[in-house]
Amino acid sequence: MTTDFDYKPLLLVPLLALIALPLTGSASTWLTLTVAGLAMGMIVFVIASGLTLVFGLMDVLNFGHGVFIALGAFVATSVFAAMGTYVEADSFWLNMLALLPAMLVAMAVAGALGYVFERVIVKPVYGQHLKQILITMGGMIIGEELIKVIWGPQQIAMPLPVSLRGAFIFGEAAVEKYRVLAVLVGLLVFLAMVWTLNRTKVGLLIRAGVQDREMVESLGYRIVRLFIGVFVAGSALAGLGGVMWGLYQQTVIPQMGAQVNVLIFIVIIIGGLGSTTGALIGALLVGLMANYTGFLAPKVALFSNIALMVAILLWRPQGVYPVANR
Amino acid sequence: MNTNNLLTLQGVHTHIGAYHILHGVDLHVPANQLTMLLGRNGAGKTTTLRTIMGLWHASQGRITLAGQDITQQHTPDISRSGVAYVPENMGIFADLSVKENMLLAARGARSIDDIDTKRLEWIFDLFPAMKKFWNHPAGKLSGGQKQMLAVSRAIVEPRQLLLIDEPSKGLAPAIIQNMIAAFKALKEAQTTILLVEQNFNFARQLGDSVAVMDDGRVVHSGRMAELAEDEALQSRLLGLSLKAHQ
Amino acid sequence: MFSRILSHDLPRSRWLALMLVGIVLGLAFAPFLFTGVKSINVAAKVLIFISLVVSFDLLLGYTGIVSFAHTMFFGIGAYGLAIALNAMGPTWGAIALGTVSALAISLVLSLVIGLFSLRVRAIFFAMITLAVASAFLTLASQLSDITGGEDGLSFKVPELLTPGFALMEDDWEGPFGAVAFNGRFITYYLLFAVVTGMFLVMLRIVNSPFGRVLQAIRENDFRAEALGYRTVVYRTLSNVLAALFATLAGCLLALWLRYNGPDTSLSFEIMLDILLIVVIGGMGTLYGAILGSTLFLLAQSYLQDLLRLAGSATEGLPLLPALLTPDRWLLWLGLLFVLSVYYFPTGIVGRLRDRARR
Amino acid sequence: MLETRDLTVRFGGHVAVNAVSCAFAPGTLTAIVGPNGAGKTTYFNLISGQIKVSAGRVALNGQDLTPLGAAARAQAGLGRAFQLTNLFPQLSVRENVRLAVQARAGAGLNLWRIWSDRRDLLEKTDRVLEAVALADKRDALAASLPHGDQRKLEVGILMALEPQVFMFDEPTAGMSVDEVPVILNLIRQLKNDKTKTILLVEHKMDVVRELSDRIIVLHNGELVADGEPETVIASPVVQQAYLGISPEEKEAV
Amino acid sequence: QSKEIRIAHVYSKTGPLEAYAKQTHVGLMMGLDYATGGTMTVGGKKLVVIEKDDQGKPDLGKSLLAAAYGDDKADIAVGPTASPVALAMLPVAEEYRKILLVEPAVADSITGDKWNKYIFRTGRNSSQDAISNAVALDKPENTIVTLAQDNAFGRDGVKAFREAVKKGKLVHEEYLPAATTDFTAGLQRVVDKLKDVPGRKFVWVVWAGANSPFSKFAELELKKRYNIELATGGNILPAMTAYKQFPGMEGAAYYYFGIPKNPVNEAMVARHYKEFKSPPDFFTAGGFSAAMALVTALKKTNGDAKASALIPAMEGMSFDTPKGKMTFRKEDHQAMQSMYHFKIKADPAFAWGVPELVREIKPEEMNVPIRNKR
Ligand SMILES: Nc1ncnc2c1ncn2[C@@H]1O[C@H](COP(=O)(O)OP(=O)(O)OP(=O)(O)O)[C@@H](O)[C@H]1O
Ligand SMILES: Nc1ncnc2c1ncn2[C@@H]1O[C@H](COP(=O)(O)OP(=O)(O)OP(=O)(O)O)[C@@H](O)[C@H]1O
Ligand SMILES: [Mg+2]
Ligand SMILES: [Mg+2]
Repeated sequence: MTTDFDYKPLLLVPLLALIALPLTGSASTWLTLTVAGLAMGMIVFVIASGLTLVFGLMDVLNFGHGVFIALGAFVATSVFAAMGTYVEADSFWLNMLALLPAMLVAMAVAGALGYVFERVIVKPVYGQHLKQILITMGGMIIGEELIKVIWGPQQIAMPLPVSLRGAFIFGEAAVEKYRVLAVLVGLLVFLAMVWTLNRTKVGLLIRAGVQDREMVESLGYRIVRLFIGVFVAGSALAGLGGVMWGLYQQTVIPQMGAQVNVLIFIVIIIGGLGSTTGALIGALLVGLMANYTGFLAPKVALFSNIALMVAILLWRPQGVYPVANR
Repeated sequence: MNTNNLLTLQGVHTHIGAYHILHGVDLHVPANQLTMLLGRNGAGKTTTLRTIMGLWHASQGRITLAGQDITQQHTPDISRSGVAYVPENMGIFADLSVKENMLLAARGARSIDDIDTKRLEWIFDLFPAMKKFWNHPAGKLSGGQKQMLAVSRAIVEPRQLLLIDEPSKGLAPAIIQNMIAAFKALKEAQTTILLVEQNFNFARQLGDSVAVMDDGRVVHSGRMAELAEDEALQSRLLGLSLKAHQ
Repeated sequence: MFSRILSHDLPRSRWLALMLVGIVLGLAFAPFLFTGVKSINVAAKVLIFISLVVSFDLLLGYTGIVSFAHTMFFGIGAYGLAIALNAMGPTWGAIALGTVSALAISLVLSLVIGLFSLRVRAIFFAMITLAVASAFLTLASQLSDITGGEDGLSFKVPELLTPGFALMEDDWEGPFGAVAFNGRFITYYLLFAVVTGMFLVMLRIVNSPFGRVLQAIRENDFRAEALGYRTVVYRTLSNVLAALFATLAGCLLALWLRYNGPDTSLSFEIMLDILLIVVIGGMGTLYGAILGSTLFLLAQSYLQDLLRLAGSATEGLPLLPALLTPDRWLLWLGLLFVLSVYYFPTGIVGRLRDRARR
Repeated sequence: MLETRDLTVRFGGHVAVNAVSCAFAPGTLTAIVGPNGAGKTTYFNLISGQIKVSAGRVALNGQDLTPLGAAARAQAGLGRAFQLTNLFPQLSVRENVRLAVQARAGAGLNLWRIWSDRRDLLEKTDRVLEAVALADKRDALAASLPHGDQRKLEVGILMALEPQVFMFDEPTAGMSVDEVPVILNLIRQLKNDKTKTILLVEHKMDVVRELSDRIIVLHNGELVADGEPETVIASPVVQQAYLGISPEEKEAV
Repeated sequence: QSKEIRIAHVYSKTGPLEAYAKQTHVGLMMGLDYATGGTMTVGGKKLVVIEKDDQGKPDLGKSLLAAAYGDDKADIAVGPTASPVALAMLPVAEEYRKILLVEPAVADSITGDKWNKYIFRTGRNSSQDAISNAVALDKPENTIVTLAQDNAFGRDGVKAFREAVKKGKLVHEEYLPAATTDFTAGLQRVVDKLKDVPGRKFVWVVWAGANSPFSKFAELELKKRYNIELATGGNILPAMTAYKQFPGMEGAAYYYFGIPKNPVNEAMVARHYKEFKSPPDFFTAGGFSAAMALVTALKKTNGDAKASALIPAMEGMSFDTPKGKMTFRKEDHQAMQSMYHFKIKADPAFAWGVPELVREIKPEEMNVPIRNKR
């Protein structure tokens, strides 16, 4: 019953781009929109990746995911503030000297909070979706308020490092420099996740653990540590996503996590609630769709994500790559 | 009684929530032998196995494995000291394939190639269905095939103690014979087995020693051969005439 | 007789019964007991939430369906009344028309949602309803010509229900303060009567053979199907009933507030409040709705006042005042979410009943 | 009269049930035997509508049931007990059975009566609980029953449904020896009612021999033998493929 | 006769607008203190401020205002932060027959078709914002495209702007959802409208919220590529960080602490620096102005806080504010006030782009329509 890799969903992305080509009218406009959409998709993928991991493997509906995103972004603003000279320096490498630590610190802090979150908030409710929703929302509210206590309620500016400002211009089309970086980071995250999940036993173990925790323990695996590990990884990815998102918006606000919640849930539903490749496809589609409809009919853009999700679910009721029966 | 016990339970009490289920179980499992644990529905056999495995914790009493106290240990650690468990409901990972189920059971293996091929062949011989459905999702197996998978998982790597809860239920007679052969072979290979069974025929063919439970206590223990001889004792401990329905 | 009114589904715990009697009496005499504007608003809100939460409990607690679209129906009710009163002026006809058309829209919508999506996996249903609800919210704020957009609609109600209408010339000096027998007083008792009726009807439904099948479906739909119950039919019916009740609750809200807007009846926040109330109270026990709504709304309405006291008491200490300011009340509400899931896994009702059983 | 004609189901490339045609008359108990994975449970699933057929049809009293779902077939008179226990775990034992009684009475869509007012249904529930020896555990949650009692409850639910066709899938597996006769007696009593059709999947040959009027054998999804119990048991397919006794051994026995 | 005048400040102390709301409150308290010379008394009566948190929810604002008037016996109310809340509150003032001084909610309809005679507003309305910007941009050689949030705030602003632009060419109105995160598509549409047009080209932006199009405007290098310039109104300081990327950008602002030159503003800036080590911001000025209006009015009535006394006193009343003199217009009770045409300078000493005054636009120069049907 082994099936070949199902390539059809992969074709959706080029298909959507091709459909949009005649509609946008000019090739340069199309190129600008498409590249921007794909890059946006990559950023969305990074912020959603942690959630797919946590939901796909551990079956935890973490409505509090957003708080890790916000936390990552806020931590990064503090790191940037401390390294202001590097951010404002007109050298790519000096900029990276600020950006990399910002990312790492954000991931570390988000990961650490993830540890606490798992132990205190998620642990008592494994296997109970409804309670997960409530308790993680509670965690999210608390987290958001604590961010306000620490950083204040107002928005904080998070300007791009100098060398990432502006765009590469190809004739009439423009590709923002930052988006190129986003694509690279997104690809890196994607490859790392696919490798870990497919080439190691970790993925299997956690899937088994979700179905029958006792049995996995009876086979001699310390499932508790594994679950913590995955949750921490998921939170750290959210922290990274927060940095990416914050830099993209160039301002951060405490509510930024809550604002992307619906978006990332749509992405992982399209993906099949837990498939990494599915989430990537979902994110790219969402990114492209937002730009195309935004250009062709801005009113419709409001509903484009939801329409996209409904269309996908009509085609595949369990998302593009269904993960297990749950 | 055999002096060399691999596993002993002394006065074990277990509570599930507010219910007091085990009322002081004393049980000795001699090394390298097969011990049958018998008893009516609800006697507490499954609870005993789960308590040994650390899935429920004894509220009182002591459990020792090879001289070590494991009463308060966590399940993974108990398993790592060489105990395999086949639960009553089989504990199959329905979403994973048969192969993946087996891979997880082989704790030392990083991929399926790391599993001893001889042992795998032996399992395929015992349970041909495992080979046939190797890449099948385990949830789609028939009832009996799931049972076979559950037992296969427990024996994919050598262990010092097997705890097996009603392995014969739902199996066709031919497969039951294979399983009996398998347990005999395992015993040869110095494996100690504690087996819960309702099928007395099966029990008689395999058991070296026996313990009978009732109402959360062990009410009889001794050699299997003695119990098999003594029909009066059988009917007192286990209920009505056994012959008619086996 | 009394037991029949409650459909033989009694509180089954002395403490629970006492608390319920206390709350019901409190609500029944609220206009006499609590004469402030704020407290009567809280009492009315408790009533409205009881009816709303009860309808959600049918869905969640009894049928095991997680839907995030419940506020959508609540909003339809509120908008139905608001739009009708806004367009037709403050007449009873407008109230009737608004309510009836809101019910009709909810009926169709819930039927469609039910039939289309109750076949998919539970978690997908939850997510689809989440998306549908957010789309509806967007729609409501976009159609500003009809709905007033983000500003919402302020409207007038029939003379009899306005504060200006007086039954008696002078206020009555009660033992707890002056009571004005005006239109608000009448509106409050109108709410009380309707909500009591809705509660009793719902109690009847969940204790009917139908209600029992819903529980069976929640437990094991596959098995229920094998017994001959068509789960799609039952689920859809439950979805429709819940939607209709929520719509009515929405109408009551609009009638009381004389205002409606997207944030007031459609926001995700309200959805979460409902979920939390159901869980605090106890899923699958309608009495939980009464306890949960009362406790939650009291907490929500008075938490800031409480924090103001706590904040001034801890003045001078490090950090604590920063956490205890009324501005950070949401922090404590979040904590309430977490703690209630921790300490009331079966809700307050479940807890009390367990104790009674010992 | 229950009939299956050319009943077939494929899972991917695997044919689990292959063109099985068979008729089951009222008043008879037919045992279905075969090795593990032969397709017995799948055959039941096809009849009771848990899975969709790939080809062929199922008919009861001449009425074609193939297009109907599981619920409709249950209403038409097909009752089913499951091999892997399948209950309402968080409801009481009594409520488990009462739901079946209520389904039988067709009262499910009544929104207005109070359930406990239906004394008739409650009394019937209690009678069923007596019959399967669970009366003293009626208030326990189904999930807290030991395995054997869960099997009894499974049978009780089927009894309460009072279908025309009873399908038992290994009813006694995991039941302790002193309980088995209770269930067997129940089945014997059913046999006395000549309007009922009974199908029984069972691996315990003595039970099969004692109860059945007819045995059919499934092997790799195909119907390979059908007839009187003694003849079928003696046939080489059963001896070899099922009981695992090679011809030489048979001599010895 | 009570010895107190109770003022209820109903504002979004918590919720998304928390940061704005707090500025208003600081301004209000500072203003009351300043206006009463530190005594907090007018006509021998003590001013008592009661705070109410509407959380940005209209229904809550409505009940809180009722509770303030009813339970807390407030004589006058100030607030709220958000327009929807204000609109829900208007009927309550009428029911209780008490003054509601709106600050800083901007919607035109507050002093327009939803207005009643108990409503006054010190805050600027959308029209004033738009018209002042129009005055700054309205030149014959300018081609303008508007880019606004697709909601009442954005559409109100563009409508007033459209009516005010007389000489320049307004070629397109672009509305984007308020929740837009990726502005590439919207800006691309704007570019398509403007790229082949001669002369100076402006995109006038009406946007509130953290997800603003400003940074995208810079990333896409529209100025360099197509010579398209950005124009917009003032904002709070953290939001003006994004302005730093647009030195030379012009627009018209409601307030920036460095612009107005008058004693009231100097006092406020000094006090704010003293107390918070930072300059007062956009909404602080509003709160301060509201306080000034209240105290001036109460002085006129000699402490009589009843609406019947206050309304005649306030109609047509002029009062000093950090923005100079304001006057409540008789017809719709909107405070007429100066706005400031500015040009952005990137000064390394400040984290934000510094708006430098080009010209003060006096109230008389702006023809702000009266929209209530009185
Ligand atoms: N989760 C539970 N909650 C409450 N009581 C339980 C639970 N599980 C088991 N019990 C009770 O514990 C007692 C012993 O059950 P156990 O499953 O150990 O019996 P058993 O000997 O394995 O029976 P069987 O042969 O039927 O499998 C029974 O009375 C049962 O009702
Ligand atoms: N849904 C399914 N998808 C794929 N294969 C299936 C599915 N259901 C059953 N099978 C396969 O069909 C075959 C028949 O299974 P079935 O459960 O009918 O066997 P059975 O005769 O009841 O065996 P047992 O005596 O072990 O219960 C098995 O090989 C099983 O793996
Ligand atoms: Mg057992
Ligand atoms: Mg079977």
